[in-house]
Amino acid sequence: MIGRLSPPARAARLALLLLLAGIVTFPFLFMISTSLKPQSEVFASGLALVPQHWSAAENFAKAVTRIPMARILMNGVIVCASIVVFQIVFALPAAYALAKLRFRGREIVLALVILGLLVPIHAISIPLYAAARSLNLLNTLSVLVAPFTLSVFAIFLFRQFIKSIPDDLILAARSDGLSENAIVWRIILPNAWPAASAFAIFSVVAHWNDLYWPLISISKTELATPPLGLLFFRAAEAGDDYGALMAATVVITLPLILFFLAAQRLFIEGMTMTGLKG
Amino acid sequence: MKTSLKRLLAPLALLLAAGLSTFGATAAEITVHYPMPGFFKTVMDQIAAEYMRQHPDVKITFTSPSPTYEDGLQLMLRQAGTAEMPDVSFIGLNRLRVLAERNIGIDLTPFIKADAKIAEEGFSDRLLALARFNGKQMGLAFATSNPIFYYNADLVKKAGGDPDHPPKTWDEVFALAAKINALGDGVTGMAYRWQGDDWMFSALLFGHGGTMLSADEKKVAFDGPEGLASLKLIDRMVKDGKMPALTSDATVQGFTAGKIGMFFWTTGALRSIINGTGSKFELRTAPMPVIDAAKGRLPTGGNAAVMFTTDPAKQKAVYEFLKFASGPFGASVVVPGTGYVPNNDLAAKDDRYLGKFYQENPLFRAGLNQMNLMIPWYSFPGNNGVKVTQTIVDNLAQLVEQKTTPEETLKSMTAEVQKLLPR
Amino acid sequence: MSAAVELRGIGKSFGETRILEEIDLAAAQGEFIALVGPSGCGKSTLLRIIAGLEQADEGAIALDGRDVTGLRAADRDMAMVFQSYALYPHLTARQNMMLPLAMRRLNATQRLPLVGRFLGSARSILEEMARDVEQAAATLKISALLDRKPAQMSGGQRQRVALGRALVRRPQAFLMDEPLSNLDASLRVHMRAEIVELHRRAGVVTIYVTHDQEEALGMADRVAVMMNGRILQIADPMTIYREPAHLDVACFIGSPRINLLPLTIDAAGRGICGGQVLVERANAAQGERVTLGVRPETLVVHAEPQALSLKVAVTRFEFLGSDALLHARAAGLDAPLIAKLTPAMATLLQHHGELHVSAAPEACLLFDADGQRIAGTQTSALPASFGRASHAA
Amino acid sequence: MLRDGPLREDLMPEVLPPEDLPPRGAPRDAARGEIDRHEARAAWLLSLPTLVLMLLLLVLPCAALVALSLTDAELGVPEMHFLGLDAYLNLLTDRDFIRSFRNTAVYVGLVTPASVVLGLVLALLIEAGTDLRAFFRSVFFLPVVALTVAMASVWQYLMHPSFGPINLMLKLVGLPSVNWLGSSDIVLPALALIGIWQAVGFNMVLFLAGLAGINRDLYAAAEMDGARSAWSRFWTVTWPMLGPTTLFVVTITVINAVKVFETVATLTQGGPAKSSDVLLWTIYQEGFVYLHVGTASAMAVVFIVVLMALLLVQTRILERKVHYT
Repeated sequence: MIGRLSPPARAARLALLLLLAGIVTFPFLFMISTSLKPQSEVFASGLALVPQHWSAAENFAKAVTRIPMARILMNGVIVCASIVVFQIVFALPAAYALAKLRFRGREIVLALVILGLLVPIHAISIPLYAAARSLNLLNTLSVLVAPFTLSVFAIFLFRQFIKSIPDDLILAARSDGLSENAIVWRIILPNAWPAASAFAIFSVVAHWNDLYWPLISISKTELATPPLGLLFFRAAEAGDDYGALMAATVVITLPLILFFLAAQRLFIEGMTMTGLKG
Repeated sequence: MKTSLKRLLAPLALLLAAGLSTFGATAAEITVHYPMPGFFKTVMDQIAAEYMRQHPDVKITFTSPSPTYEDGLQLMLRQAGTAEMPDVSFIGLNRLRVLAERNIGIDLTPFIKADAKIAEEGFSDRLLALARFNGKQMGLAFATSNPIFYYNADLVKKAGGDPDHPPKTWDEVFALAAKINALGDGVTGMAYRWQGDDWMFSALLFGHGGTMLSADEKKVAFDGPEGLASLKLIDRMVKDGKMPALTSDATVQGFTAGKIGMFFWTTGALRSIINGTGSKFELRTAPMPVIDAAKGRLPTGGNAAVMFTTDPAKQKAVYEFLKFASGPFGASVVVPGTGYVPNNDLAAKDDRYLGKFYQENPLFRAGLNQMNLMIPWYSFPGNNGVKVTQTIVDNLAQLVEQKTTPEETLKSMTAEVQKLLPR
Repeated sequence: MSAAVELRGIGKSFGETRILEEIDLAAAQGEFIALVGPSGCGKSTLLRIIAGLEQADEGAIALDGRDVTGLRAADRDMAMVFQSYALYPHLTARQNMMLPLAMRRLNATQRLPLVGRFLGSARSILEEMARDVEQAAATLKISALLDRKPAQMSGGQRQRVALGRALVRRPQAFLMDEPLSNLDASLRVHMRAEIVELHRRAGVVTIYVTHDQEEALGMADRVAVMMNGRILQIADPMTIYREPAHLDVACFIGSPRINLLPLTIDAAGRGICGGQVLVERANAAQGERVTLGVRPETLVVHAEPQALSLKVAVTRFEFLGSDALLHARAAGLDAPLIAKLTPAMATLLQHHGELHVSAAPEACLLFDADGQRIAGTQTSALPASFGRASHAA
Repeated sequence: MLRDGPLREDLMPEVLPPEDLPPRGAPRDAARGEIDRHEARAAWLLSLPTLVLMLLLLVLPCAALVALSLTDAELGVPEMHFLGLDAYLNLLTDRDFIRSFRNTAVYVGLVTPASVVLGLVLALLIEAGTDLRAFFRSVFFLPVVALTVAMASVWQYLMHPSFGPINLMLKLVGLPSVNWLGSSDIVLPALALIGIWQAVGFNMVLFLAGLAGINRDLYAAAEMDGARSAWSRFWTVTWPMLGPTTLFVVTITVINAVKVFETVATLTQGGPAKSSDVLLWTIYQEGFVYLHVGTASAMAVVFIVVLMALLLVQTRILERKVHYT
């Protein structure tokens, strides 16, 4: 009943999906097309996707020179990578303790975790900003990382995943003389890899995208993350050089899309695996 | 355990080390912040380069520019007292008052008093007064502007108008707008840049001879006939001129794309509009249509260079830089680079500076010719200045969208602004 | 009277892979047929084709003489019990059992939530449905479970509800796809009896797929042994066991597995293994490769060499309670030979390092190179070596 | 994560049901006590870094937020006054805050149903056949990984009233052009359109994971039970089986939609005339632009409380309907 469609149904499905895919990719098409056009054509060319005069080189040159683009992309990579690593390093042991160990107060910790899920970082940005300000941390890369080192979402996800790991495995590890700490890193981590990679993708997408916190805590272009950098770029171009703006957009969007396409299999696998085992 | 953790942490440590190395400040380094990079980035880069060429011991670094004067002011307020505070910022002329009231920024009076050459470098008292509040010299006026009338000569011609004799009154503007609107093809007759801040509203208000607040600054004063007439004019722009309710960006883009016939905005935008227009159509400028020939005035846009550094060693160098940026060299870069008007009549007429430039670039003359009408951009007292501005813009938006009548707009605008004034 | 379920020439491929080949099967009214075979032999696919969940590429299916080949499952009036039970987890046992009735007895308007039940026409039908469900539940002794959801039930209870859902509809045929494989061993044996009893009472043809030969032999009227997409043999359980038509059937059915000895045939038609003549008359031509199959319980063990016996070395003794197995290895043979003996006999023999085995001619199953049974080697209806095997020592 | 997964199961539901602990065979005795103590100590040690972080990054900031919310604190102004609950009463009469609240609700109300339904439709369409599955999955997921701020710039261009491709297309088919971001009536739906575009792919993947977890036998059973049409199989099996996934998807979508900020900051700055002011933008403006830290804190507290209440009500009501255990 599934997977075998009559030829008209099959064609209808394909047609519908292709149409929807066209709509969804429409902005990307125009982004790329516009990034190749000279300024005069952007406003005049209407729906033509192929430029009459190619200005790709000019636009992209502007995109990488008007703001320190390489530096900004690097900032994004450093920040996202640090955040993911910290989140996993902190979350995994706690998640293990919550999933497999018995201790008084566990319910309270768990309640805190769930509460934490409900408090978006945006809401507590004021005290965090005040703290960062008084610690002289504003305009550092650390301030971009520090508030996100704790991910209750990660704890939650990992706990769920670890619960599905058989107790026998842990008992076996204990009888082999591993400490609880060693169990976390030698037994749980390798087994939680699918969950960890799915989480990593979530985390990277979220923090690569985040504008709110960088907007507040960073005012130096050299320390900007990609979204903030793009905002600076827009301001610098007064918003009327769409060709260059789209070129900058392409440059800033591309890494994450490539990252996703490369990790896509891992991601989908991780999603379904964690799901099926949960 | 140890090994696995180490393996995890090693790359992290590297990443962090790379990230944490912030930029150490040297004594000869001046950090500079400025707003509206769309107008000023090129100019600022030029000034900094020239200054560093002349002063090889000084290094000028820019922090990220703010998109508007308001953003710039709030950033300074936010950073006041922190290590993030730049040494210099360029603050909107209507925002200097907040700094003066809050005691943020260095009073330049002592420096000017000690500076014997200040007058001969072109800083007349009239000029200094633009950035003076309650006896405090908050900065040196860097760029000044007034609102002008941009028009698309091609569209005007097509609509049967005479590009050499642009409208001189608002009635003529609306008549021409109607003709341009009739061209169809998505073409709009006119646009007035009411978005963003209260500047263009004050252009109409001042044009009618009105003022924002009462003389004691306790009460809204735009609630009289001048204010109502200004709002009615905006209402007619929509009704008679068929002005669409566009965002600020969309308006500028629409004009440079050749889709809008007439456009009213600061002369400071001239260079970026010239660049945006390219060769798509023939761009022309003219003075703002006259409202009240006797009492009518225009607001002075622009900004002043303000010193923030509290380090006495640095202050000297910063003062020099302020003078350099606001002085003749600055003007010779800013005027052609943006469209702002020069700070004194001399620079405009003297061939050494800009005399020749103005002869060769008639587009830049519209602003120049209105300089006699310029009065200060009104600066609201108290802490809510930015909010007042936003409130005025929001009310105008309602009017432009024809959700309220001019009378209703005036009423709510008055009430809301009154609430935000210090009691 | 026409067959209740009849399959003719069913074939099926998934892509390049041939799943079913030339399947013919006719089940009489009230008959219980087990489809048995190793996993991947196509038995489940065949069942799904019968159900109408899959379409065959070739062949035809008839129900009570009515051709249903092109009909959808919903239109075939059969009920199926799934290995996973496939109970709707969001519905209680009662609702699970009610659903097929509602789908068939109520029209679309009457099925509408809330509204439907207030339609006058629906009320009497609903009452009747409720009665039917109660009755089926009583039969299966699950009346107490009716308001529980599947997650609140044990595996055995779910199994019963799944049976109930099939039963309540009084279908023309029951199809069961390994319904017992998720139960633990003791429950499985118990449920076998219950299903047979239910089948007997309902009197409806049942097609039962299993990979468990014991289940197939113990429950079915007839067993169809499937391998590689073909039915190798279909017959009553005893015939399947005693007279397997094919080497594969012989191997698949019976535990411990049948002993296999490769024979070479000499000019006199005798079957020879390891230099010993084991079969006097093999009904095969000289040089042909023949396999001799001897069930462990028919393998005769001797302390001294006998005519037609093979020398073996004892490797292991396995005590099973009622029986005991003796594992032995013959020179030149890869697989060990297994003899099933009484424990007493096995104990007696286990310390002989060396023994000799033989099989009565009537216990010898001979298969040709293609695996087909060579006829005429077994004649008696009774196990040939019954009661004699152990005396030779 | 999704399917039978962690989140859908417990994201909010069990605000802590009795926990299933590792099975323990041995009876309790003196030796056990020692082992338990050891285990508890290990557990606390393992959780310690997280607990410290929680204190620093969650508990203390929340406490500080509540404390600030009761004052009229202003950034850079040393003196502040205690307002107590007046701070909250002021919010109740603050028209701008109420408008921003309403705008957020409208935005969430537009984005959530549309992106959930579209996500489900896409997942079903993709699952219905075999052609180009992986391709479509990636294509529809692209907006999720594309940088929001970057794509906002693209949308600004697409939605440009005079030369934006969307209006040009509308013109092609004879429809009037729309002033997407400049009209106070259209701006929220326009932002919602972008929000939907971004959320659909994510919801689709969640639904795909959910669909993959449905026991195929259930479809067979439904067919045997007489569910003839795809429509009735959907209502008999797919929809109820996707219940937990749907709850999770709705929750995630609501949480993300409530937090809309990037598109507003990039495209409209709350305008025109505050008609696209949303909560986070208002909090940002009040706290970091107008520097009214006290007021902004009170807004943030209200934001958190409303979000919690929303999710609690949602899960309390829906939870019972979608969990079958």
